[in-house]
Amino acid sequence: MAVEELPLAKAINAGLRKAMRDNDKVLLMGEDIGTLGGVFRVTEGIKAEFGDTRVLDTPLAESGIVGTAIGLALRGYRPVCEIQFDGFVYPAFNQITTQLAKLTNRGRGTLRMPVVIRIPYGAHIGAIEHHMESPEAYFAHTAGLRVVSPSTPNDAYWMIQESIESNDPVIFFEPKSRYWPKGPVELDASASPLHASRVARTGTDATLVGHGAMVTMMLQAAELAATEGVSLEVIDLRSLSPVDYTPILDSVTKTGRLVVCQEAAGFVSVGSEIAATVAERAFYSLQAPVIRVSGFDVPMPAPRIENLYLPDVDRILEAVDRSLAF
Amino acid sequence: MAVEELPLAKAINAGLRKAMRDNDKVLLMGEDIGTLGGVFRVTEGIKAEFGDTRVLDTPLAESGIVGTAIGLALRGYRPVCEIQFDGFVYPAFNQITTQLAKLTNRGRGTLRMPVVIRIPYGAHIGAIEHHMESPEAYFAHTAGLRVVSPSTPNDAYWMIQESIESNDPVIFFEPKSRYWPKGPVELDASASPLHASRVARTGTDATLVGHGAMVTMMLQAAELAATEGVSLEVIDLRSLSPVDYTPILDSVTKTGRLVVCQEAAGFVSVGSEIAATVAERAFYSLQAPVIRVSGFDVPMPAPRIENLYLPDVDRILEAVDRSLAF
Amino acid sequence: MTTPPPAVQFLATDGTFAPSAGSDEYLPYIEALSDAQHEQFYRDMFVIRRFDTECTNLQRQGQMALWPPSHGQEAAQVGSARATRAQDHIFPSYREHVVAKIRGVDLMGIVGLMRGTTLGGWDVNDPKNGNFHGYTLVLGTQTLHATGYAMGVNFDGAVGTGNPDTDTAVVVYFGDGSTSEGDVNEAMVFAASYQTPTVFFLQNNQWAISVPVATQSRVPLYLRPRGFGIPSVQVDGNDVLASYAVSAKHLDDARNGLGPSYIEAMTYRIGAHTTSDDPTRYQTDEQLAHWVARDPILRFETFLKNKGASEAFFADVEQEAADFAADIRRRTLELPNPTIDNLFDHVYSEPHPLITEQKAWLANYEASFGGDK
Amino acid sequence: MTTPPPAVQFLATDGTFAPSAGSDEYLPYIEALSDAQHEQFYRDMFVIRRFDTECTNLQRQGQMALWPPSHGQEAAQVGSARATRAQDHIFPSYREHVVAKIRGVDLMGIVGLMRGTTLGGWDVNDPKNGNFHGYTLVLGTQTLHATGYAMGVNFDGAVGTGNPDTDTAVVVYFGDGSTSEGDVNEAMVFAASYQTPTVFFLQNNQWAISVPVATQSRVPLYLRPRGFGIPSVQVDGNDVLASYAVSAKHLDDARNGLGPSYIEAMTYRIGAHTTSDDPTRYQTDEQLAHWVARDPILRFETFLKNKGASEAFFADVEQEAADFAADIRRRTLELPNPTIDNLFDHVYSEPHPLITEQKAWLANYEASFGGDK
Ligand SMILES: Cc1ncc(C[n+]2csc(CCOP(=O)(O)OP(=O)(O)O)c2C)c(N)n1
Ligand SMILES: Cc1ncc(C[n+]2csc(CCOP(=O)(O)OP(=O)(O)O)c2C)c(N)n1
Ligand SMILES: [Mg+2]
Ligand SMILES: [Mg+2]
Repeated sequence: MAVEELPLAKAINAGLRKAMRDNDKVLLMGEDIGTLGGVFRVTEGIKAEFGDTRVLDTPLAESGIVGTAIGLALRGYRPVCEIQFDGFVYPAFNQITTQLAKLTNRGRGTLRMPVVIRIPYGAHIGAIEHHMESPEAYFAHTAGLRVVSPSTPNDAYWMIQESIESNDPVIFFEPKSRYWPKGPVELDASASPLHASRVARTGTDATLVGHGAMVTMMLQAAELAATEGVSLEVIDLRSLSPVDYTPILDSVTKTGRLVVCQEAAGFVSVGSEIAATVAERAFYSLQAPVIRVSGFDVPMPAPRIENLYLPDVDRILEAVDRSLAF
Repeated sequence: MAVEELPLAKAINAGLRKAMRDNDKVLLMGEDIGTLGGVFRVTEGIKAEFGDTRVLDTPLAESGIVGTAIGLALRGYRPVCEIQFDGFVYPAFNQITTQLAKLTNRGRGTLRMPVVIRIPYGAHIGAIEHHMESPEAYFAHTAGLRVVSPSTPNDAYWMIQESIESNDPVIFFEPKSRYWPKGPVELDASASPLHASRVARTGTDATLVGHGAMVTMMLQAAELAATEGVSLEVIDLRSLSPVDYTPILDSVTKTGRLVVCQEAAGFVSVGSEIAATVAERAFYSLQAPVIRVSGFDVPMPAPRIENLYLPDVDRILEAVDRSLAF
Repeated sequence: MTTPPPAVQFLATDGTFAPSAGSDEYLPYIEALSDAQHEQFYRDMFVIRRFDTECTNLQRQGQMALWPPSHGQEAAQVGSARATRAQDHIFPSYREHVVAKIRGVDLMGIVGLMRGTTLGGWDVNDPKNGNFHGYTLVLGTQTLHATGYAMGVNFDGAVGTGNPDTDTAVVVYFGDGSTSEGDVNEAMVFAASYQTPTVFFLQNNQWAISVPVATQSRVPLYLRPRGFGIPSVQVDGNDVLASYAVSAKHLDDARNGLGPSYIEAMTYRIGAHTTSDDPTRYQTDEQLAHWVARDPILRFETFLKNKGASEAFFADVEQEAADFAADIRRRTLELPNPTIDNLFDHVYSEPHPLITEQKAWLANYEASFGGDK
Repeated sequence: MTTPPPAVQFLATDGTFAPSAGSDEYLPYIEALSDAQHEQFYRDMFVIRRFDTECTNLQRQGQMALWPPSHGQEAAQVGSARATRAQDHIFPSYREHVVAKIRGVDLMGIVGLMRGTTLGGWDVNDPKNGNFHGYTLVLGTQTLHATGYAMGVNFDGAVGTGNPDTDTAVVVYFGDGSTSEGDVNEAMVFAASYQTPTVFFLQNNQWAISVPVATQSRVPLYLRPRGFGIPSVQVDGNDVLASYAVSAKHLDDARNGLGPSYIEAMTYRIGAHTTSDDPTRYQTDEQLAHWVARDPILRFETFLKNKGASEAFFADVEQEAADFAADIRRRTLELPNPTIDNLFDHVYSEPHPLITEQKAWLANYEASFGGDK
């Protein structure tokens, strides 16, 4: 089995190229993704390989990007749009919620909307306003969309391909603080279903669930907890909509305790949903309330205090302590 | 105390006029709100009273409406924007989330954003696509906004005035199916704080919480349940962000059971948030899991099957039964 | 600003043939029209007006959630639709009933939408529907879909080959109010940037519900696209010949690879915005009278009569309209209500655990009422 | 399309005074300028370039999150800013450092934003900040704020009274890339509809990061507003006199109640989009050389030297620039990090239970680490 060490950004690049080679209807569109290779260089070199009708440096208009991608999908293309930063997806929100998410249903089985929207998201990179947000909740709440987020290069490589193969619109959240660290990518493995979550570490005392960059932190927290004799199970959600509840409920049945972790503001969030559902379905298994570790319900602050805002290993462990002490 | 019987739509009209008379910086803007008086006639006659610099029939562009309202607020005005229907707020989503919600914080105490966005929302009116949605979750998740929804003419009259008085941006969801039924309006009462919820009926066996048109249904459900000897407490949220948890937790401490009701799709919703928080804070009081009665996680369907989609009295009672049987 | 040229017109308001100054380049399209085509134009307009009346009545009788009539705009729509070729694609707004009909769509699709039995209505991928895409009711969004579609047409090499049966144009319909939406402007940016075969067809019916077009623009709207590098023309939208010829020319240009263009058809919505509307609140009697005097069907009827069309022809059209409306009425009343499947089955095109679960729950719940809740 | 008139220019690229054809109406504004004003223009441009260099260095040294230089665009900015009057309001994009400075803002406000210690930076309501509004980094959004603000100015009756000290104009800055955003177009719709005293000031620096302006428009961008009924003009943005005169004229028009207008300043971003950018990936050496030869500061330096400005003057400007930069450096290094208060205190302007609770939680949590986590 061919395994290559790749950073997550390059794993996406490789996945995009693979998808584009396999299917000439796949095309990329976005601001600065062609000649520049994207501000994070995720699409570096792809225009050189596939030319400017497969890789479109679009005009600067996010609604235009998603709206024309919808038109291209109606023509049989499979567009992969890049939104340059999390904070700049909102001009496209109307096209995403009222059109992209709803067209399959409106078409009563006659239309497909195989559009992927790649969004570099999240913090930990010391960037200014609008460049470090975690807007997953808006999309997860929207029926008709699938929302996923890889946490490792291997998942990134496979999930981008599965997202492109999906006939449903997929919002693909890339944890930008994880773009650079390398990890093994199994180039010829076969993919697991797009909505399946992944047990990233097994444990017995409490369960942590989260996605994207939070997975690394949960694993670090589990590592630290282990040194104090506390055994944490870590689940990488991978899919935020739908949520794959079986492994979470199985885990909570075993551990009796759950801490849900996310960078996003907590109020009315994916974390709320998971906490509510687990509290409902595992009512008799839970030995403590589900605890949520989230960003505060304030705008993402200036980067010099992003660490005050962001959940980190300590905050995860503090929540675990609270759960265990209950 | 002057009490008048008014339909909710007319109560808002009266509240708007009162606010406009009290403060000449208050102005109304939106599509068709002037000459026509709005498609629901909520602003009927106001342009005739205050003229066309206080009541603006704007160009047809929602981002333009909210974006210019922000500019007007910076100039010292207090604009009240009408979005014609729930499903048409999304073109304004960028201005609402990245600007309106964040400017107060960006200004570090030097700016105020007293902008109200009125959105007729919800179903039960047999209207076509995009005219019966419940998009509260998107706004409740957005830090910097307040989100409220009146369920009675009296609340509508007072809450619109409090919303206009608030120096924070308020998203004001008007339950359009409740526009027409009349109720008493206490014209010279004084208002309760904008974020306070209201116990609409006391009971002992289980608690129902919800907002807007759902309040009427919860009260009907409680009425029916009473005939079978089940005593339900009903809480009208009034504010969806922030949520006023004290009365809810007090109630659950008493009843031990909670059913959260909303028309909106349930996944990652205000209902999820309330369920998660109550399950956390009332962990030892709850005798059954918090049960959520929501719209399904599908696009609002064609009106001829809206009743299949919508939570109704029966579904609320079914949830109460499940809760009591637990 | 210099005085704008007059809108392209071939039929004066009294129905006489009187080409406007500057209409020469469109004349060949008029000259190529046969009597049968003329009669078809009339038939299209006449039948759809009767259909509109029927649907309005059905709405009044509680059989429809809403009806948006096209009364007054028939010439703009028929002219442009009859100028399309089989391979062209149409992105409508929500008032283009006759365009749908001309392209082959069973209008029960539209009735289903407005009655409230479906969110869709017809399968754009079924060849019998003439590439007439679905309605989207969020104003302006369809202009970007049309432009993206046309980008795909370009990428497929389906323009400018010289083959009149495969070179493809894309028409998008929108209203004067919608021109203010950001999306419509972004669509022009993309169309110009990618030189797409898009024909922007604006029906300026003078109103966005109650708001007059002057609120959206103080200069004629056909000037707007020019600042985006898109050529444009204003046409008398109540003159079916002008609408046809101008559309035919711009569609040819698009198919020939000359890029996007923009047509402003000056017309008027006679009657209400929809059955929910009360135009007496904002429209003066004089305005209405002015435009009723310019009725597109009457004008063309005079033209045809002047040209010697037979009484039998008019009687036949009358009969067709009556039959068509009666058929629509009958089938509307027969339309079944949708079922639970309709709620869940097409939200995603691939399996989705939450939907599966909710569908099962609801089926179960409904069954608990003995199936006749 | 007829050949566009040349951009308004007063200084040829070699610094000689040579008004372009069609610039007559702007000439009076040039003629009214004193030597002191000329020298001020130069000083403004020179000092800000040194500031830009300092901030870029600070960023390279890890003292800033990001720096967006204005190198090359100084004339467009100085000319327009110096044409404003005290009562005017300015809605900037994110590159208008010198406009901020001219209006009175302490540039440490911008440094704080880009260092990452604040989301704000200055109080627009404090008179010393010259009505220079906050930066919003979401492209195009500010054009609507400016237009709404200007609507308010209209409603207040603060235009067209003839009082030069109270009639108010509103300038909004934006870039060529941003013109494609729906918001910028909607702003033009509203500005035209309400005839607001808005001056749209487009700095066409030829790039939106790596994307050339040709992707946004195939015709000159100053044509765009005309289709919205907004008069417009193109100006040589590297000629500070032209930028000044054209701005002064259009600001006067706005204050006089003549409604909105639009200025396209042709300029060039010499160097990177921001310190995160690598322009060698998309910019050719020739392009760069072409524009370096049109450097706005050098051009004006030659003009001043030709007019006999003294060596002492230039030496003084040099010194001021060095001092200014040194002061910025010193104060940047001293900037304290924000505290927990900063996270919570201004999200709402009135009490909010969730925020109160979360602030208390965090304070408590931090304290549990002994306050030195
Ligand atoms: C984004 C959006 N905003 C508002 C509406 C509500 N609405 C429906 S039709 C209409 C007026 C449309 O006017 P115009 O574009 O001129 O089309 P016409 O109805 O005249 O054909 C409005 C405001 C909508 N459907 N979509
Ligand atoms: C809505 C939005 N989309 C994308 C971005 C990311 N971005 C920042 S600057 C920029 C290019 C802007 O180009 P232009 O408007 O010409 O201004 P310039 O940088 O040249 O001054 C982009 C794409 C953004 N800030 N906002
Ligand atoms: Mg119209
Ligand atoms: Mg630029």
